[in-house]
Amino acid sequence: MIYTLLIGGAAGQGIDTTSALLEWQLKKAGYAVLTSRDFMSRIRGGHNFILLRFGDEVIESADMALDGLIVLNEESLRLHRDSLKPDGFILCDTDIESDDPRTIQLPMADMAKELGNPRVAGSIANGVILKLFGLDLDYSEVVLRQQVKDQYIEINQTAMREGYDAVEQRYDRLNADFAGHMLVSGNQAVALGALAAGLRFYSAYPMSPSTGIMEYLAGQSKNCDLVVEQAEDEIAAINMALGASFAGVPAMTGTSGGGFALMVEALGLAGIAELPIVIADVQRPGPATGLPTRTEQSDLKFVISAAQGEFPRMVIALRDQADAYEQTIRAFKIAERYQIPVILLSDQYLGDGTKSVPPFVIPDDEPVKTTEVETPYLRYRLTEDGVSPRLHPGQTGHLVTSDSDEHDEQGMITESADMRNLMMEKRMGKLDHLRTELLEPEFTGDDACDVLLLAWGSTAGPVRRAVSELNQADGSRYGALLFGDVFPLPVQELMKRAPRAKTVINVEQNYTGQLAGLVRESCGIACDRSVLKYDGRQITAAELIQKLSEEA
Amino acid sequence: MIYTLLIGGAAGQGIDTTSALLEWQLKKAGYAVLTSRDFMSRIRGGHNFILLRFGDEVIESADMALDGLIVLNEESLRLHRDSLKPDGFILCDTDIESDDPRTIQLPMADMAKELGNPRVAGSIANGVILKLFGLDLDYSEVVLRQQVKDQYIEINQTAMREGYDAVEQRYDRLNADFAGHMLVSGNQAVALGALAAGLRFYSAYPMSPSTGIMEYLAGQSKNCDLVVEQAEDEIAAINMALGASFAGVPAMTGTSGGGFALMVEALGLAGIAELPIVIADVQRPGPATGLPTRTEQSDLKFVISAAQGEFPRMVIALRDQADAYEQTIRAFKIAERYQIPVILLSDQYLGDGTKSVPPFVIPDDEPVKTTEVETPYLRYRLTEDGVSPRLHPGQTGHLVTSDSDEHDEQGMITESADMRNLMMEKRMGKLDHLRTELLEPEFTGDDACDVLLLAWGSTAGPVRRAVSELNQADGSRYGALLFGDVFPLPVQELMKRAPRAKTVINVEQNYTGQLAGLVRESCGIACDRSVLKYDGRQITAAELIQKLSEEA
Amino acid sequence: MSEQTFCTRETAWCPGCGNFSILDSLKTALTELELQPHQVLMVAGIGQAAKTPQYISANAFCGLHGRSLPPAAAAKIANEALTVVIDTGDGDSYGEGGNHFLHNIRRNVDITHFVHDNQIYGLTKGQASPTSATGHVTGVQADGNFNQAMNPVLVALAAGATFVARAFTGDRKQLVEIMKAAISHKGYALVDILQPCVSFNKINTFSWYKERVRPVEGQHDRQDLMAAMQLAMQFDDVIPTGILYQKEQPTYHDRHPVLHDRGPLIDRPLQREALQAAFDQLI
Amino acid sequence: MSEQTFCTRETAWCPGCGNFSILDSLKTALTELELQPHQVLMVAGIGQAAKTPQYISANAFCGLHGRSLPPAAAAKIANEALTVVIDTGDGDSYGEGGNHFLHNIRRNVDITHFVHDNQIYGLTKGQASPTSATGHVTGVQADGNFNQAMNPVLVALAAGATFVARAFTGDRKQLVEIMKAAISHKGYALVDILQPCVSFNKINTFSWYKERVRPVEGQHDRQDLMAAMQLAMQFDDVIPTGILYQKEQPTYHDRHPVLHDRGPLIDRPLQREALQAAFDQLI
Ligand SMILES: Cc1ncc(C[n+]2csc(CCOP(=O)(O)OP(=O)(O)O)c2C)c(N)n1
Ligand SMILES: Cc1ncc(C[n+]2csc(CCOP(=O)(O)OP(=O)(O)O)c2C)c(N)n1
Ligand code: SF4
Ligand code: SF4
Ligand SMILES: [Mg+2]
Ligand SMILES: [Mg+2]
Repeated sequence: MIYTLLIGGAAGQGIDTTSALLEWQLKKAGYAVLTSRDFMSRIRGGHNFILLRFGDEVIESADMALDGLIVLNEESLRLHRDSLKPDGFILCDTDIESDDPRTIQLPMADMAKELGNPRVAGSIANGVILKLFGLDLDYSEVVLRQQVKDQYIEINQTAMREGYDAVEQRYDRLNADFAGHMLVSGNQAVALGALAAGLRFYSAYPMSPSTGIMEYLAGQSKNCDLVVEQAEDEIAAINMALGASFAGVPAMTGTSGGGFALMVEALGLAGIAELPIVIADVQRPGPATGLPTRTEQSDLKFVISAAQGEFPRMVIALRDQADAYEQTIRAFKIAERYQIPVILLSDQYLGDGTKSVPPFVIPDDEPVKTTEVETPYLRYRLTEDGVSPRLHPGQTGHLVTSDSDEHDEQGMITESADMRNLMMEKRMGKLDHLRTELLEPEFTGDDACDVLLLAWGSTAGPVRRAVSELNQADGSRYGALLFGDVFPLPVQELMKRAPRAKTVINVEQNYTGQLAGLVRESCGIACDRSVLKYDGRQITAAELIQKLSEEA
Repeated sequence: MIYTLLIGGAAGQGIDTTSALLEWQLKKAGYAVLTSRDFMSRIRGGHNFILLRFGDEVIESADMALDGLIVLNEESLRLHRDSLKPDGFILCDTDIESDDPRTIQLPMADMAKELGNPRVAGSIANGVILKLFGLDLDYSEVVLRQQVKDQYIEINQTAMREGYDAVEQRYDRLNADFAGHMLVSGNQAVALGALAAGLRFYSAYPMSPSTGIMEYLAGQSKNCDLVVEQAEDEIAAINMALGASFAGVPAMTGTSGGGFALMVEALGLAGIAELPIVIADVQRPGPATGLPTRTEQSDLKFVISAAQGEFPRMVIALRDQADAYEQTIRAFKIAERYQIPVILLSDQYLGDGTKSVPPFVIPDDEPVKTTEVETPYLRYRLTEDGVSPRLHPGQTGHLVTSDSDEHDEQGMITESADMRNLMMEKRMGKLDHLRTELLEPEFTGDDACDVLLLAWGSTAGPVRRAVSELNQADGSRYGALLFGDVFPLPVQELMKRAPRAKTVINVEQNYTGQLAGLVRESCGIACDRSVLKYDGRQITAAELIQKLSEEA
Repeated sequence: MSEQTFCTRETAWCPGCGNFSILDSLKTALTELELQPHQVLMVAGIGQAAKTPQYISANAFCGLHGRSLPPAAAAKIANEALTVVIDTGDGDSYGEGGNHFLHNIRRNVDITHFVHDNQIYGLTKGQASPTSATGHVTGVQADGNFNQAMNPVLVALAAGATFVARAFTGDRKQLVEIMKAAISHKGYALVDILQPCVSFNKINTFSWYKERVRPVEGQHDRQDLMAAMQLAMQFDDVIPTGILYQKEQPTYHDRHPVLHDRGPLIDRPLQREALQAAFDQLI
Repeated sequence: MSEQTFCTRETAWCPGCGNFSILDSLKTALTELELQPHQVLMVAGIGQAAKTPQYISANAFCGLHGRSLPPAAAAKIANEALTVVIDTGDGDSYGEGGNHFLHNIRRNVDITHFVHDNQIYGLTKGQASPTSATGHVTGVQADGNFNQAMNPVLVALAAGATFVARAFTGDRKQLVEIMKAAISHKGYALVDILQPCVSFNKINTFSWYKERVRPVEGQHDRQDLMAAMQLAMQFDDVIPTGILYQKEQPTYHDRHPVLHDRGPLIDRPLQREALQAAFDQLI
């Protein structure tokens, strides 16, 4: 059983805090939680909303069939009323006009004012919701302690209690066992993965929807011994990260597509200088500024081909918050092992959205530093697997030389055609080894499926959910391959399953079907149809099911 | 009949002037001429050379079987001696040691010193060459007038005469009729095409091997009424060009891959703001600084996928100097007609190399400016073909608004999902119309070929030549498709011919076979083999023939 | 005040933001300069301030974050008949766009640059900007900003700007006068406008500025660079506002043989003869 | 001169180039500071000057054109035990890299920046650089450079640099002394070195500089910012050289709680407890 709420209002009305308080109480009460954030690119006014789902089972997808609508202004009511289930409820202040019989109106603003602080109206609503869903106020204090300043805890608690007392329970209290889970956003998960991988230097320039990574890391800077540097621009951000990496510390940068565009030249520097680096691209709809606070998956082709010349790189698309943590750790390992740039593709839906996931575990193994080398030390020694022993400057008596020009084994500029060939083959050869440790896409659904869906990154959840619903609903047999590693593209599963399916359909949040293109280029398989969405809003399982039936 | 000379020496020894004087005299004497330039990234010292071919037939490819070797230092002799044909000659100063019986040694340095200027030694060599090949000194004056300052004409003429008198004719004077041709480099051809298309604003940042375009245009600035602006960086270069384009003048920028990397974000701005712009990427080997003065074709995938988000663009690869002129004009027309960015892919081989081509013709049609529009004027009016009437600010009473955010028809920022969809479909829909005017690749060779080669850009010449030689040589039947338009990729010829061939082989100057990838993605055709070269030196017909037979 | 030729549109700014006063002053300044909307091109990058061109009835080019100056200068080069005015943020102008700031001063194209200097990144929700004070705590500068604040007015003077002013949103009369002078100045004109951000900058508030700003009008010799620098350096208990420096110097158009006295570039026809001559040189 | 700890390699510079004198002085300065090659990290962008790190026996990072400062600052942050020295060109530092110049001054990381200022783009064969004089004719500036020349030393002072010097390749003794002082300075130190380019700059030649440079040593108070600015502004018949300004100010490391007095970042182990605590906060 999953319940779905929508909290809507203008920017600046505090829907973020309202949602955070609720999410946390629900999670502490044992529910699985999933949220997604639909924000406008403005600070005050306009219309924002948060979709909050909770229940006693793992939640894979957003959904627009609402059980409850909590509206802080009339526009929210107008825009979302049609999404409310027939037996749903609307919670709003008495000063919002609503002729809908499903409306629960309370003078929350006045109540808050009377309590002495108009900003606690959200906590009154919070109390109402808890009561409606049969919960108690057990976690209110601990959650408030997390979210608000000490002096405001008491008044908020009182406000919650007032809301709680104002209504009667309507929904069943479910028996859910997710209390031990973590509630974490995609951006936090990436940040935590980086910390677990030993991150010491993060440089970035603010850019929605990636700033959350930098903000979370900045908060951990002192405790976790890392430097978080806001650079003057994205060019500086990545070049700083590369300087730190060269000097010997695990380094990372993060941005969105527009910032990534400015990092392209330095990506090639990482390529030729063989510097490990992890780069997170939290995607939003382009081109250019586009829809800066919304979601899309349209940077795939861009990041796999970015920069002049050719060099090995790896691109991993993050499928959910748990995957984000694991894959970020893996990204650092691969970057270090192969001395290459690794790009993480996230997006606004995943980055800003929170989900309850099993608690993260810190890996045991710590990076080992090379100190013993053959002499003379050659930074770019030609080795069998293309990986040369990497020393850090100043850490031994050896000199470490690197250059963005083509160079010889020592790192000295060369114009020799032979050396050029050797170095190209050394670098590109690393991909062969990397290919052996690619992770095949996750398969979900019916092994003997007629329809095989292909998806990547954050659409994984909605697709997984859609496949399971479809397979339950009618006789048709659906399956899906959910790609995490996207470049180099692992194709074994695909080559095994695609020929057995009647129809292969790519499901992507972009206009051109970028994964489908990559699949065809990589192994010749052409998708028969595609479900594409590019309006900046995340596809839901329900929407996908509808589109699949529509076009069938 | 084609003769091949190589002029080699250290940077700063004047091989460039020596070659220019010779090229021009040969061209004026009626010969077809082709040169390619092999330079190191330094100003003095090291080893540079120019390969100069001339003859009585069209010359498609460089070639390393040398008739003559003109060496200004010992290193050049050492490096290139093995390429000399058995009956070839070496021309050098007496102070260069050579035990090769084919050597013609003259005390050119001393002779020049005696004439009063050590720098005219090259002109002595020039005279020698002319005599050896049975030419006269008829064009020496007019060519000197072009290439050197007035006060040096006479002494150089005297020097030429001294060289001329010092040797006897060895080779036949051919009867060639290319005197009416133009001798032009790829960079000049692009510049001239831009001027013919009405270019008014060119902004760029110096970067080899693209700087020649800017330099040529700067020289024409006053006469041809255009502004050439050296920007503070490539980001400024393209953003300036976009500002000029928005204001209403044909605008262009040019760079190499590393500079293009910095232009990526603004490429997307051109995409969403629907601004016409032409961008030349004169490719060199990457990644990063790579081999900055050499040649490669490794930016194809990069430029077709550059920038976050999705928007229409066109990419045209230039096949030779004549094509460069024509396609640059076409690029401006298409950019203007569809209000999109058009990217020209050239490379160092083509950009720096000169070729004699039929004289360029200035097109008759001049761009027509829109002034009549429906009111209210909507810059992004939704039209059937996706192209909206474009007014220029200040040219009418209407206001012109553009924004890099998603916008409505008027150009005002929107966050509406519906408007977003409409605008995406409007922009991307332009590609459908553009596809109807794509130019299919040129086919060369035997219509019933067993082996079909695929090539693009400046390898066209060598491939054309190789195919014709192969078809003459043995019984095998070769054909080749030489792509100019590469994105969107025209596939009709390919789909027609590839299935009929036994073997499809891509010939590319890169490591990964980028065209092959694009072909497979576009139409499912997989190449059976590939000939790839990535050492920074242009492939020659002879080399290609050898590689084809080797691997067969 | 005279009737306005320029109208404003609905904004997405926060109530109480200093941007409103700038928008209003801009409208007044343009109207009083007797410009028509179609003669004016407003240019910006991306940010809260950078939305200004969307909110006033004129031509508008809102490009990329940090990239307001290059298209503005080029548009003026392409069509000198346009009055080109940039309204954009401090992050946009001095952070992401710092290199264009340095070099467009050197170009001295006749454009006007109004920087809404709220000493913060507004649109991205409150990170330090180049002008944020050392120690300023934000979400990203969790332990306080470690960098020294940039003094943009001083840098502009050192880089050779020919018109440099500092203004404050709280003094509209002065702001309008400075705006008019800046737009009328021949060459690149910078006006750094102290602008309270009520949502994210709790340090440099309206009253913080109000207590400190002191107009320099009258007492100060605008042609004295050293004096201007000394005034520029003051940014503590006292913050002098006004036109700190102004100098007549050849503009880009004055120096450029293709542009000087030959009318707008946009009106020039194809020079067929010159082009044919260029071809002929290669035959 | 003492025996050199640092050796130089074969170069690709033109005979007679001012770069040789810089390379030589650098070697001497590093040796006299008693540094060992493995303790020194040389950083550059791309250009003729930027090849310097390739030519001296030390650690070297030659990155991208214009991007010498960001990796240099970050390398120092990652490992404060390294002595980080940048040798690169004027185009690299002030043109393509102008924004990093402005902002690394604000950062004040303890690195040293030697700019080989030949007032030209050498490696790309002679286009105007930001410091080229107005009117300078080149292949691209066919009708003369229209831009005003940038005065990097003045801009650095205005941007808040804590060590600013001007030197000349023709005065090696002074150059070595300035280099040693710059490397020893705690914080970002800029030395703009006037360097003749014999191949492409026929205006600012050795003798052009020679006639003009005047060492300021002794008479000048290095802590007087206004005086420094006045000296910096002189760039005509007389060009004052020497350390124009020096100020003790907290460096990035001094201000940063993670770096200050806690040893090199590179030596820190994974903070497992702190990380587990961060996890626990989310449960
Ligand atoms: C390349 C790029 N990087 C980052 C961003 C995100 N971004 C948008 S506005 C902004 C800062 C705005 O600050 P400022 O220029 O001071 O304007 P304000 O919002 O304060 O008026 C940033 C970092 C972007 N749009 N593009
Ligand atoms: C992104 C990028 N743009 C342009 C270039 C080409 N480039 C290489 S060096 C250089 C200028 C060098 O001038 P400067 O920094 O003054 O050094 P110098 O050669 O004079 O010592 C340029 C423009 C490049 N390598 N990368
Ligand atoms: S965030 Fe600040 S600058 Fe932006 S509109 Fe609100 S108050 Fe103004
Ligand atoms: S081009 Fe100029 S700067 Fe470069 S090495 Fe030669 S003389 Fe020196
Ligand atoms: Mg701001
Ligand atoms: Mg230079």
